[in-house]
Amino acid sequence: MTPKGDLKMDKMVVVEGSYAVAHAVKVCRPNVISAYPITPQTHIVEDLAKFIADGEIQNCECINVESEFSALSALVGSSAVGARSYSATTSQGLELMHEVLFNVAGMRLPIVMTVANRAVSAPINIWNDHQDAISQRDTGWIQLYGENIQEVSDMTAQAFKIAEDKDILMPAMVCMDGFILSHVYEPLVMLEQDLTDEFLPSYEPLNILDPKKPLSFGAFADPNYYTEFRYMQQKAMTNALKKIEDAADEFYDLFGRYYGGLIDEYQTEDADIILMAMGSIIGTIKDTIDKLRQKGVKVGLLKVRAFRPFPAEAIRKAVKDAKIVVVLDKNISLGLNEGALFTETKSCLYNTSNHVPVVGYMIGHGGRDIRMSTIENIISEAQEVMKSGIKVESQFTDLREELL
Amino acid sequence: MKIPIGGVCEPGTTIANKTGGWRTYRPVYDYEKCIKCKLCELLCPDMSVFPKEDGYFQFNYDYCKGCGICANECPKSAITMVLEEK
Amino acid sequence: MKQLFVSGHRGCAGCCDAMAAKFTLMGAGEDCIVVSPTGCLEVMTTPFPETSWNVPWIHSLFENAAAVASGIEAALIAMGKKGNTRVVAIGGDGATMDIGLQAISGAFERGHDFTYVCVDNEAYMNTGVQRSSGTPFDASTTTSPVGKVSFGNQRPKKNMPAIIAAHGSPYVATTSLGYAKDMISKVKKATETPGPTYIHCHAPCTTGWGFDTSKTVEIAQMAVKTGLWPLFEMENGEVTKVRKIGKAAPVEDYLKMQSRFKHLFSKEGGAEEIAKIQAIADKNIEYYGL
Amino acid sequence: MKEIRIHGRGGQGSVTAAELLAVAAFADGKFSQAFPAFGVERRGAPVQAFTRINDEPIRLRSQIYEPDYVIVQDPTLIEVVDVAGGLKDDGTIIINSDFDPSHFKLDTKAKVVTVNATKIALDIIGRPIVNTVLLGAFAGATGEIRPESIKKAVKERFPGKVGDRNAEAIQQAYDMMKEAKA
Repeated sequence: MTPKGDLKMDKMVVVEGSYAVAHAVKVCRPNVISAYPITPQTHIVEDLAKFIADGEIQNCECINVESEFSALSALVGSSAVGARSYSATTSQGLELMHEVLFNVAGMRLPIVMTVANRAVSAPINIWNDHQDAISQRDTGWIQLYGENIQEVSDMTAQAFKIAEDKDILMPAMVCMDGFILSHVYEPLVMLEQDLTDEFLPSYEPLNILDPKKPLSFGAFADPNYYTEFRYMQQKAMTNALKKIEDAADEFYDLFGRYYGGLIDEYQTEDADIILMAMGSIIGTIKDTIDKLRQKGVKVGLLKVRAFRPFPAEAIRKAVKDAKIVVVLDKNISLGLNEGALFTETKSCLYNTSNHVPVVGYMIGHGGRDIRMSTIENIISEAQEVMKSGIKVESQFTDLREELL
Repeated sequence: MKIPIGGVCEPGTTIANKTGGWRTYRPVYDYEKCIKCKLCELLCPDMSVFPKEDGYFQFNYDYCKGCGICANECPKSAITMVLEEK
Repeated sequence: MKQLFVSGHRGCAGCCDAMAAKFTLMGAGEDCIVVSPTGCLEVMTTPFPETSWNVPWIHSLFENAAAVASGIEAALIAMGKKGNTRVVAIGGDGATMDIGLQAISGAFERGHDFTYVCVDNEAYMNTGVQRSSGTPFDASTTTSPVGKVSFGNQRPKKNMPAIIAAHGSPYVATTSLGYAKDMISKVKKATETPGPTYIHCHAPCTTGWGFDTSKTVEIAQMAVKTGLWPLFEMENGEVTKVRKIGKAAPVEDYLKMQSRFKHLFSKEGGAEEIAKIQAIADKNIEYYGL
Repeated sequence: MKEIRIHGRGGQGSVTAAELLAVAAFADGKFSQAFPAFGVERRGAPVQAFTRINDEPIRLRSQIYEPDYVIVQDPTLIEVVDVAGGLKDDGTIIINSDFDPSHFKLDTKAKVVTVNATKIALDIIGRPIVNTVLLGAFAGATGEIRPESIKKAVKERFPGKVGDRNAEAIQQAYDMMKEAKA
């Protein structure tokens, strides 16, 4: 594994997570930004609008569209013309884009979008969980999740590089926990323009809308062809597995920062218990692990950075010696009573020789705060499962029983 | 043929699809009546009326679907629709 | 002259969409990028791996053509490639007046430099003749069928040109497949006018309206001659030009040509209904001074 | 790690204060983290904001339940919010008030200090904006942060005269707290 980089405090500044993202987008030199304001994504587009108003992003047009549906639709047009295209949204806005998400992926347009993850209505709720992005998992978008604003900032440049790779050409979502990361102030190294230029070459599309070479985009494919289109998208996703790791490595070589490739591991080497999770909960879990390690509990963390493409092989490898795997999900598939990461982790271990028990906890819905004590409880329940086997496979965490 | 990424299509390629087989009636010119007004060429929804060097027009029966708009709109009734002999 | 829209498309014999696409490109010229929403025109012209288009063309979804056009225009500007390239959206009445209305409103309000051409054949033809907000009063469609207690569609057409004009569009015009040169010159004017411009083309559909394939142009002309489809131009919200029709033909002459209105001539009470349609035409004649 | 909770009312700049504290702490060479108690509250409603300060990078993302320090921007909040809730026994709560600390009957073993930040703000800034003044008081009362760092953070956020006046008010609040401690 690539070693961690040192944090250089003299290069760091304290900024809001949204600003960090907007700045990262700026240095990636987008040509078209199209977004519709929605909490908690607003600060990102406001900061970008200010950059544009101050003339700080050259060769860039910002479209203040009338809906998220049009936000992404406009980028279908701009990306097809060959423009590096960016949007940001969350929750209801992302769900409104649903149809366009498929369209972008199918047309192989490498649009990058920040998703400030938020719960989905009803009841309406503006706080963080991952239901919005998870609900879009089958749309053909690469989905990366960051644990802090440094990672989300760095991931933005990586996402463009991955998406625009000629072997991939698939759109990418950079997921950051709404409010928890979008509204936090903390120190980070903002992406340097010169290093970013070196890391991220200009976008060279395979095909563009051009009167000099008048191609047609978005033709309909009948049953003779449609299957192959789907196969090719899956192949691109498979290619992305390696490219995500390569991008993280190349980023490390240039910038000296590394947060994992498809996954990252923390204290897993000798761990009996391996927790799995995505997003800002990672930090809280790491602190909890440090605390419990002092008490001799052999617990580690498998952080999932890439949810799509799903890093099945990397997960299998990381959990091969674990005695129990505990998956924390900020989402639920209603009717299955499981979170998506749990279901898919179980699925990728089935038909293998590894019969490690896997249990799931749905946690942090609609912004329910996640405390270290909650993680500790989950770990102590996992210790019970190690002794006496699985009694409850998947369950809600922190249910307020008095309300039911 | 390989499917290109994103499924883009090369321009003007439906030309490979000869729609003339759809036709029941075929348009026939009476050049005696034609005044070269070009209306038939302008109105043809299948782009299957072409000018000849002498300024008159001819049909491209590979694509003409036999709709009869040219015959209906011809100001001199220079075009008639006759049943295809199959 | 280079054919910008070629043969081999799968449109019906006598297809109005094909004519409209052809005339639009004759007006817009070669240096343009076309956006089509989902609909007959899209389906019949681009069965992968073929396309009838000899200009760059993109289809994304049913309801987003104007937004896609916005993005194209923005990208051309951002990348310094705008030049004289025209961005033209061509959509049906459903994509324009119903499901895509919000995106169109947004694009016109934002003032993108593009032209939107609505090819209005007055119902959802691609899916099998269901009513849209472009379907005229008393027309029978599969979702506004004639029945024992119904004369068909019970609402008048949505006044789309007025809606676009209210957005402050510098140029809005109606046209008709019955008047090819009118359409070509209006599209040309629209594409040459900076800002968001709009052409609304009346387009008789042989299949959906029920008439012989040879009558597309004739019926379109008849709609204009009765006053049911006035041809006018609006600049910055004001009607500036109207095509005079002289002595108007009675609406019966138009209605009786189409099977979607045939119940008006067979069903009890049909005469009263025809009178209502005549009133619509009379009102147009008076309002526009036809 | 030190955890600070700021109580105020919507519009009083509690979130800004938490952010400035994070910026100032980082200027002092420490890692920091600031975030609001994300809500849909509007102007006037009770709000909270949090700051963490640590020698190591901060990974914890939960809200703050057992703060080391509490800052109360508006003493009327004490009637409606449990401002001292969870405050550590060896912690400090700083209240904007001209009353003596003994005036407030709080359920806490922590040290209670008061500062008339409103008066300082009115005298020096000319408006009753107390968030930055209270940061000066915080620095004086706790020694967790250098007043210069707070002044620098405030001046960066509010350049020009506004920043200068704020800095002056911060210094005065800091001095008053130092004197009271002495």
